[in-house]
Amino acid sequence: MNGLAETVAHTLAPGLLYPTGGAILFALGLYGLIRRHHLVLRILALNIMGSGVFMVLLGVAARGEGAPDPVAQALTLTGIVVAVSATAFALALVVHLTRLTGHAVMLPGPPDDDAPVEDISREAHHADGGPAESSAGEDRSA
Amino acid sequence: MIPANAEWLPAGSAGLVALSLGVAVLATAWPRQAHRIGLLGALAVTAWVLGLSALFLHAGPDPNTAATRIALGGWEAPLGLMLQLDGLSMTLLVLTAVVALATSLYSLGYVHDRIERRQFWPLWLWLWAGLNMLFLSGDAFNLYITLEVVSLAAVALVAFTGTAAAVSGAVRYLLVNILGSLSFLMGVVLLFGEHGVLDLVLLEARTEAGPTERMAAVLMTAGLMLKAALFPLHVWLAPAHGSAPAPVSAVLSGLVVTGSFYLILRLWMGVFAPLTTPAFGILVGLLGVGALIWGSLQALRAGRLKSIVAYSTVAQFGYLLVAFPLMLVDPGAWRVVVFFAVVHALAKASVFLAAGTLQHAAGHDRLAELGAVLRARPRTVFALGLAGVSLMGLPFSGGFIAKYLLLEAGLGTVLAGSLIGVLWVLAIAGGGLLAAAYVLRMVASAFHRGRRDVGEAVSPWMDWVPLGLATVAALAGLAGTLTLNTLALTPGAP
Amino acid sequence: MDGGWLLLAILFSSLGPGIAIFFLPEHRQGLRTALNLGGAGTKLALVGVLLAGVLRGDEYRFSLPLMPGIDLVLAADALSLLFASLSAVLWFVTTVYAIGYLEGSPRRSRFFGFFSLCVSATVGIALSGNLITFLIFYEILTLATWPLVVHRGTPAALRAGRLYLGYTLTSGLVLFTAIVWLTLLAGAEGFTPGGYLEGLAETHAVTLQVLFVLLMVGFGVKAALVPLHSWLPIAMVAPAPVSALLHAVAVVKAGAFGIIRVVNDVYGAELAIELGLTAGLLVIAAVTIIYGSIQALRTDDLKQRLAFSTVSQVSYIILGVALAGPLGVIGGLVHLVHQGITKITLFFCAGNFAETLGIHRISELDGVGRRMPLTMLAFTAGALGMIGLPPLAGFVTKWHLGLGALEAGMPWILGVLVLSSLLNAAYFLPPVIRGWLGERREPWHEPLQGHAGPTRFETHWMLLFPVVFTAALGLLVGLFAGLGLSPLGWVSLIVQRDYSLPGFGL
Amino acid sequence: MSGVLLLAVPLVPLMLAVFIGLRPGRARLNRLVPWAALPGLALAALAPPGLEATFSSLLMGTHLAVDPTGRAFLGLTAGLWLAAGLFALSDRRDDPRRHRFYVFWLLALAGNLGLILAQDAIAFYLFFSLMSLSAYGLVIHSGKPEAWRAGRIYLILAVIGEVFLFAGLVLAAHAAGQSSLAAVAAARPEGWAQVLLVLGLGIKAGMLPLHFWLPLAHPAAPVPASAVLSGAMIKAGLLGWMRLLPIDAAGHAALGEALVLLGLAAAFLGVAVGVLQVRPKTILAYSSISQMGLMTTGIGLALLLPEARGWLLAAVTLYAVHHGLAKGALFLTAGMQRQWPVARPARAAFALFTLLPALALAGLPFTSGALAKNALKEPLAAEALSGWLAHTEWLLTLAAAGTTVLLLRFLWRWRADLETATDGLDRPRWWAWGGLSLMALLLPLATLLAGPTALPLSVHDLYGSSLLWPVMLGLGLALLAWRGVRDRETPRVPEGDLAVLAEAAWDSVRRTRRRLALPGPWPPRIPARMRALRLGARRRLEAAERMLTRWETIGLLFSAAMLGLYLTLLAG
Repeated sequence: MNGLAETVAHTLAPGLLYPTGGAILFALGLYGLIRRHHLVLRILALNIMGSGVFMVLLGVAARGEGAPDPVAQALTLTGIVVAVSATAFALALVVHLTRLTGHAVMLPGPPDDDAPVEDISREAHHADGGPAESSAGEDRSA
Repeated sequence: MIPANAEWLPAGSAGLVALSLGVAVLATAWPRQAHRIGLLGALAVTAWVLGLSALFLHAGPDPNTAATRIALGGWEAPLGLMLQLDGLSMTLLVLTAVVALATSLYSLGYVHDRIERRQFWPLWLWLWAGLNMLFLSGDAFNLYITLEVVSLAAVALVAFTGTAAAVSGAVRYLLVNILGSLSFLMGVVLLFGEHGVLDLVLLEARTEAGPTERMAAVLMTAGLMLKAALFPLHVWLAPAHGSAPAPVSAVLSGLVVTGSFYLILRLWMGVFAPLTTPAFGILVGLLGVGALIWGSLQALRAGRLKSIVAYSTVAQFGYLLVAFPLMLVDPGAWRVVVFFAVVHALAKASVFLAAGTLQHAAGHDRLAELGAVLRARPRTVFALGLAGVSLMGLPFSGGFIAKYLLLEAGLGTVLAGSLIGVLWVLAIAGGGLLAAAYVLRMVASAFHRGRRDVGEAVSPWMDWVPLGLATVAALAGLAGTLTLNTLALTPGAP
Repeated sequence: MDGGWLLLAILFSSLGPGIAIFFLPEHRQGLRTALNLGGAGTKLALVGVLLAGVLRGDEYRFSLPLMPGIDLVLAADALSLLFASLSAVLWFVTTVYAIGYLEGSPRRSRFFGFFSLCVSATVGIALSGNLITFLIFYEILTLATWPLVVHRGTPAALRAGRLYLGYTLTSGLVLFTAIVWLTLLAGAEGFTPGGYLEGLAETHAVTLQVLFVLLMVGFGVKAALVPLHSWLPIAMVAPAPVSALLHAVAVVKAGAFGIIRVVNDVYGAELAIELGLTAGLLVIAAVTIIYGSIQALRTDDLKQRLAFSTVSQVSYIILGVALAGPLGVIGGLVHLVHQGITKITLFFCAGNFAETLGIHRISELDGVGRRMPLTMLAFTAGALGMIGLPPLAGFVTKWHLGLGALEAGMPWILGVLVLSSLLNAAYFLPPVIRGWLGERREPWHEPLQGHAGPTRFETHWMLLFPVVFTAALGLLVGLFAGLGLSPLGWVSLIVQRDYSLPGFGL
Repeated sequence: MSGVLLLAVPLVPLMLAVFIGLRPGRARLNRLVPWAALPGLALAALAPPGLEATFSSLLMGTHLAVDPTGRAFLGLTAGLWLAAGLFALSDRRDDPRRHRFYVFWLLALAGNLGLILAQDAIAFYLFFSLMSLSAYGLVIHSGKPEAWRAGRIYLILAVIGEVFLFAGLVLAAHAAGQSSLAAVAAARPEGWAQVLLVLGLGIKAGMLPLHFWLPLAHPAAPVPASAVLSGAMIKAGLLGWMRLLPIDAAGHAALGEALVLLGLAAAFLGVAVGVLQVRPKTILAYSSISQMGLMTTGIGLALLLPEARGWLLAAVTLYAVHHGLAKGALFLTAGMQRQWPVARPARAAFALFTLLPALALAGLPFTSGALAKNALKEPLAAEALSGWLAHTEWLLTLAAAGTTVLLLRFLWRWRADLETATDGLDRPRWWAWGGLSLMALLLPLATLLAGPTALPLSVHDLYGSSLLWPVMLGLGLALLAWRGVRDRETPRVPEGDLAVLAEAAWDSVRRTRRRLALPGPWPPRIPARMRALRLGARRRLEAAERMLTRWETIGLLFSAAMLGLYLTLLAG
């Protein structure tokens, strides 16, 4: 009885609670990332993982008595910034993809071998065509 | 007693970071002139790196005088951000400079549409800057940040063409990357929680084989394996390369992946060294063998030039994994591993550039229909072949020397009495054959009798740069001693 | 590295032109020819200088560190000069022949580029001073010959090339492993007459045996030892000059030379015998000799027959080396040269027949002697030389091999020689007889290729001169074998040095 | 100087051969062909005793010399070739392929002369093979099927002979430690070396049972060619024996006995088969076999009776010379069938020239045959031979009877299609022929006058009852046969008796070879089944890769990797 109470209390202590929670979030996020096909959901899942990581970090910051460790909190902030930018970028890509394909799902990889490939360097090769032409001429003669 | 010029090293490395970041920022701020800025910047950075390496070597031969640690903004560890320059990072910086310079020159010819230039150069310069920082940064969190910078830039470049395939590939790459980074970060956090420091050197001093370290090691390694496209977590590689512009693929396979592997290597040489167990080595080695076989088989299957090259990357990284157990037996072997990575990066970059030229000329890179162009472009095919020789590990190329050293290490373990060593030896020796098979697959149709068609005109840059880089890769064999000596200037490493 | 520059110069005298030719546009024919002949001539001259120097007793050595403790070493000893001068001379001839042969055909820049590369590799093999250097050039040779084998670009050629690469690369890997292993054991020693492994004899006997087997497998593929020979007859799809080069100078000889090096200068005859390695080699060589001859007897295709005869003849070299006694080794080494000269003559002739009259099979040779007397004369000289009739080169070999066999107390080898000579006669005399005494009813359907058109001679002079030259050479080296500078004289010199006892030539 | 003289003998014909080969159609060159043998003849006649020269740079050191035996053989060979050459010149006058014939002729001549001068194994082997191989060209010259057949068998046997000789020489030279013939003989080749040498040279010498190429080659070859083939070339084997076998003070009983046995067998079997033949030249060929048998016996005796070896060898040499000249003349006779003159004196000469060599072979007194036979039998009277060998002398005598019968048979068949010369007489032929025939009388004189020291013969050796009665016996037998046996147009024993068996073997070999013919040199394509398999593998690999690419798999693998790493880290 007493032991149980102690265990619970100890468990609820931030030093251990946050890490455990974080780990759970991380796992959940991973699961979501795998199971969900809609890309936005996947990005969300990644964010959940991220928050799991940060939760652990905060737990670390709050470790021990006294004021929480400023370094850890600084790190958390930086991390969040990075995560946000990454998310934004990802969402942008997804939007683009949705425009192209009509739904926010990845094409199956690997690229099948007879899919046509646009090559950005194809159009307007006259840009520096002068030498190119000459070299081509030489090639043709060869 | 520190030699006079050693004093310049801190300034030098800090300056390198500043310079490369500066160029990137400038190009971003002034996209109209991005390509000119990029070219000048590329030359400047390369020159800087070479100068730095000269200083560095001159500061040797004592690793501790050469290797340098710089506290940015005067904040010492554990609080401050540490840059550290040692043999390992120096080598990779030089490698980056060479490959990146070649890629930049190539891009001059490859990316010539005005709009695209504006988008391409800033991203590319950011990627390069990120890589420089990655190799220089000395603490775990910085590593995470730089990793992110690199991956985001890389993803953007992969998506560059804006086609469905490209974007989809980019998204896959991005998700994988973020997953990797997050699990890396989780590891970092655990370490920080355990020891309250992030600086690698300090961590190295403090870690011992505890459960937290183990958990951290697992998370970070797995994350990095994902980013380094190590078998069986390589699946994002081919799609990403499939549709990325040629220079981007070159950098992706040549440098970005190598960067992640560099991290794995550095971590396991330093921080996690106490954790290593024979079983671990064997597992990684087995993964390596798997990578060799699977990658090669896929390369033999794939029908598109760039996919073949991408899968060959997967296969070649198998060697690096196979080298792990060897390092457990003979710690000195890590230098061989790095040398191999360097040579591979050079060769692989030139192969991708050559492939890009062919793709440009033909308008596609389906091997089955590439014959006519291959026949008409002997120079490019020659570059392909020359780099291919290096990949096969045949003389007279850097690949041969690297292969030789690997094999030597492998046989060393066998003679030292490890049975599994035989497997490593077989893998190292046999990998070359598979490589030969898919390289042959790429160039063979150039020798068929048949129609010749130079296809689209290409700029002389795209014509000559691959050949040049391939030659460098082939002659890297001569730089073997130099590289190994440079690597020897890594304090703490065996 | 005193005098090392000379070795480098010899190497680059063909490498330089080769690389230059690669980037030469197809139509710059004059320049290409100039580069080719210039390179070949320079190499000849330089090798001559080297020869004189070595006769004077000068030391030539060049070394370049590759990896810690492992150098790229070029050195010139009598043995390497034997091979070097052979390839220099034959390269010159083959270049002339190839220029004539390929006149007006496409992709010549590529061809001559790899051609020169191939010869540079061969000379590198000849001059290499330790196993690793040897391996490096050996592999380069493999790569440089592949484009030549597939030059025709036909599916058949491509298949042949694939087979060739398959065999050679695999063997190369075996060799690679063996050499790394050996270097781990004994260090990166240079070739030393009498070998440098005695120290390991008692501690690592078994390892040394295993290594020897691996090395032999590695070299055996190129030397076309049964059962590793299958690529050779199939590589016949290559153009005639290439086959000539493959069979007479470059590839096959590289393998044989490797075996010589290993037996003489790495293991050393004494150790090899002590470990019972030569016995096995002898048996394999003997089997190869007979097998090759029988196969040659079974085919009617001229080039294929020549190919199988190569399979059989090259093993004479290995037989001699494996006999590991002065006379036997003399026989083996001298055959390195003799087989080269004779076989290259035969392939040139086959090429001439094919080019000029479109003859590929022996059954079509009837009466060709009246249309192309000089070529047929050369072919006869080559064939009789291969059978081993005096005064042609082949006889000198056979004589010494026979004596060597008896000297080594193995009369059964003599039996092998007898049988092989019978078979040689059985497959080399019919073409000769058909050529001279056969009657051709219908007129020759004249040149397939435009360039062998009506000329003052029976065919294009660039095709004729090499044939006559090598045939004469084959006669002279046999007829004047007694001279000090003849291959025999030179080889006796080598053997006297190696075996420190008078190599008495009978 | 002496070097030049000696080298000139084989080189002159070689050079001429080269010139004719390069510039066919030069009539002037052709006229020189017979005279290419002249240096040899001159050397035989005028060479100072002990003329020799060594060329250290040729081959592995070459040694040429003229020794007494060599001198005799040289004289015979050169003279015969000269005469036959003259004959050939007119015989081949309107042969479109005569240049080819002359080239082979000269090559064979060079070889034949050279091997007599050669004093070291390699040079001997060189000239020996030069002769044998070029003779092939003479045998098949006519280009008729039978010629090709004869040529094939000749060549096969010749090559086998070469190879045996090579092996024997190598063995002997190894035993001797050097390669000069004298040293080899002194080293007394034993065992294998001996067997190989006897066989290798025996093939050339028409020794039983390797004789069967003769009766095929002779009728097939043109007349002059068969003359030198039978007169000079087959003597090369004999000379080889005399030079290489252990014929020294110790003697060699076993070998000697074997040779005597083979020799006598050949002597009688040759006759027995010969009389059953129908073609004149075939009959002559068999007579050559039987005569060579006598000489083989002589060699055997020399091995058995070391004391008398000097005498016997000289006698064998004499016999060889006698037989060479007479047989040569007889073959030319066979070529004179269309020269039966009209004028009476000419007819007399014709008859004389025809009969003289025949009678000489039969051993009629006062002919060269008489001298040779007596010389051969001389020592037998003195030395007592044991066992059946005791009858050797008698058997040798009896053989003469056989010879008589055989030659009568020859003349009989030859006479059958004798034709009158329509367009005048062909003088060069007559000169050559007549010259050779008269040798049958001149030779004994020459021998008696300038008698070789080893062979002190006197006039008594020119006659004797032991010479006469066999001839009479022979005549009697022939008479009976002529009366009794009805002649047929087909031989009762196929020409080249054993050759039939040999050919059966050869044909089976050919058939098997045709059956075993290799496919062309084209690299094999990959069988369709393999290609299908490869495609299947491709598809399966692609499917697997797609499977790996699915996110479920990625996640699974990611987690698995983590787990695996963790476990291995624990395992340590």
